[in-house]
Amino acid sequence: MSISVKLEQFEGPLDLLLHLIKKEKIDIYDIPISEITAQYLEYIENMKKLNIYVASEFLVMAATLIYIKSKMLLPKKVTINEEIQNDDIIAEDDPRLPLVQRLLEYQKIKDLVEILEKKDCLYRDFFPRGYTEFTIDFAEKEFDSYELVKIFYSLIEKMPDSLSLEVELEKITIRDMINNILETLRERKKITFIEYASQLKSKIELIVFFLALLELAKIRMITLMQSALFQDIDISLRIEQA
Amino acid sequence: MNNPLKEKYGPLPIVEAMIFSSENPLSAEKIASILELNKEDVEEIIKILMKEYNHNEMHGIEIVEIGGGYFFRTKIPYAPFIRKIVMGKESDLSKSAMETLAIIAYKQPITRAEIEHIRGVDSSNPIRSLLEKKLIKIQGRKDVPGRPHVYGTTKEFLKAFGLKDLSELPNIKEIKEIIKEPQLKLIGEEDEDKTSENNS
Amino acid sequence: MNNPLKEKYGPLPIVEAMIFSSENPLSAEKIASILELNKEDVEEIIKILMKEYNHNEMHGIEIVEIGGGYFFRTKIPYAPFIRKIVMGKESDLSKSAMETLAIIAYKQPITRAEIEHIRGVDSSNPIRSLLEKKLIKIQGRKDVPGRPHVYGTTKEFLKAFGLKDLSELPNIKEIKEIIKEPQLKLIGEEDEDKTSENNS
Repeated sequence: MSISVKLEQFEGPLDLLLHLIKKEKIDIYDIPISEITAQYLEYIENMKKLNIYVASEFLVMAATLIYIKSKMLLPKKVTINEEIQNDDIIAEDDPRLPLVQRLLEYQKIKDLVEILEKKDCLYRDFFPRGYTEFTIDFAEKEFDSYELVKIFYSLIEKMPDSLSLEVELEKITIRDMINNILETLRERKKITFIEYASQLKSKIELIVFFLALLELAKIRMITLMQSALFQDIDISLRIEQA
Repeated sequence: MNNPLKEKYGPLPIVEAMIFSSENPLSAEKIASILELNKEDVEEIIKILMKEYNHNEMHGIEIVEIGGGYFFRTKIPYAPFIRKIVMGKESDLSKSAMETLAIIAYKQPITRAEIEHIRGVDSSNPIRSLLEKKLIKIQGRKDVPGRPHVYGTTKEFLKAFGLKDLSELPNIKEIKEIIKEPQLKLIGEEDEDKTSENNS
Repeated sequence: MNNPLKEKYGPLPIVEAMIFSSENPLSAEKIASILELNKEDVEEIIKILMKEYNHNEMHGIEIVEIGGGYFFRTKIPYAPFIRKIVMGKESDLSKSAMETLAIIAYKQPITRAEIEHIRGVDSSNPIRSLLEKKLIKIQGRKDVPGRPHVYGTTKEFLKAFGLKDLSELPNIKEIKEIIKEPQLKLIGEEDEDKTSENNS
């Protein structure tokens, strides 16, 4: 299972660690490992108490922290020639080194994200041309039910029969389907027949979808458009219905 | 941000931008409600815009009204040129051409009948268009009655998709790893496995 | 039909209509080849159009150059109003998608494992969503065991962030140096076993 659950605002264990490091104004090159481990574990405990799903990556990191901590506790075998740790340098045999490298790397990515986010962005700061007709044969023509039936039929044919036999079908009513379609349209403004139909999982659903479309078209909630013969059909809300 | 409504031309440029970007023909009511203006004022503004575009030979685009909604379109006399742009864009491959190409890529060498069996529809048009675009080629004939042509992909195909060779084609299993979307859970996992067997 | 090229404003309105109608940024070369004009003349015309739109407060739309092509878009100050019209498009990328995109933009071509190593979390969802938004594409495979896919950014990415080309990204060189190959696997595989016990 890979449901990426947002732990409050943290994207992952590295994000959380960076946050802790910043909060405590810790020198990233000299992380007090037991302190940070304690805080990290406390955070995860809180999550558990709040019944928030803790992604496995966070637990892996917890284990890593504990591992580093235990290594730090062991007396160093080799006599240290240069035990002095320069401000920005971490000894090669320091168990914290791999983690520090990853944190630095991750910090860099966060900086990049910030740079990208500051840029003007499509669909946020500027928008492309929306609806148009080209006044040529390409112009969208009114929907033709014959074509709709054809596409419908081809999809039915495509569906492996074995699938529908083995699946325990969810019972879906036309009303539910209408609601689903409208919800999707409110979110997305426009969907296409094939796009929507291809995510349906059974013939029954496909049939219900088809009937729901006809119903919606009949009560003039949606517009069905086809740009050319045999093309996919665009489904959109009628103006002002949104 | 300053209030753009209060700028030199008032809401006019905003109305222009709104009509331009709307994905459906846009009604004066809708514009009015967003900008908190009277419908009449918005209609007045649209009239000015239509005068600027529609009756000015300098512009190749115009605003038209259909069923109470306004949208930009290219002016009719320019259609022959626009067709070359819009059709050129069609080299983006239609959905049917993409489907056909995908089938050929994964199942080559393959006959038209086999392609049509998978797609469930006549595929002579997409095959012709793919041949014209040199994305597929006739690779020979199949030793069955009628000795039909078999099709395969070309070097141009590899180039167009940035592949070094056919082994670089994504395989369905890998893609499914990415596509494992939680919300599409109508079918049990075993069923999905079955599907991939059918696919391969 | 009259020859529209011979009209009062010459090819200017046609160029406007062509840029308007093109789904993707349209290059001066393409326009020139369709109209059988010099590229320089077309560029001159585009300059006039850009002056007409971009520097004229009357207009809410402008022409910008992306990856060697030109396209119309709404002017930035009007975004808050446009957003109320164009809904659902929200290319507002999630934080995880943004992180993933940043990594790919700077380190392409890069595998999923490498991305996940840098982010520290499973990244199949953001990769899928970026693929679907066409901001990234599969660029081939890496010659390591398993031959995993490598990902890179698309033209759509440039368009989405208003970049003329990748070199417009700040400090790309500097950053590439810092983000090196993933170092040393996370310490101790045994730890992972323990975690999975906790997990259940």
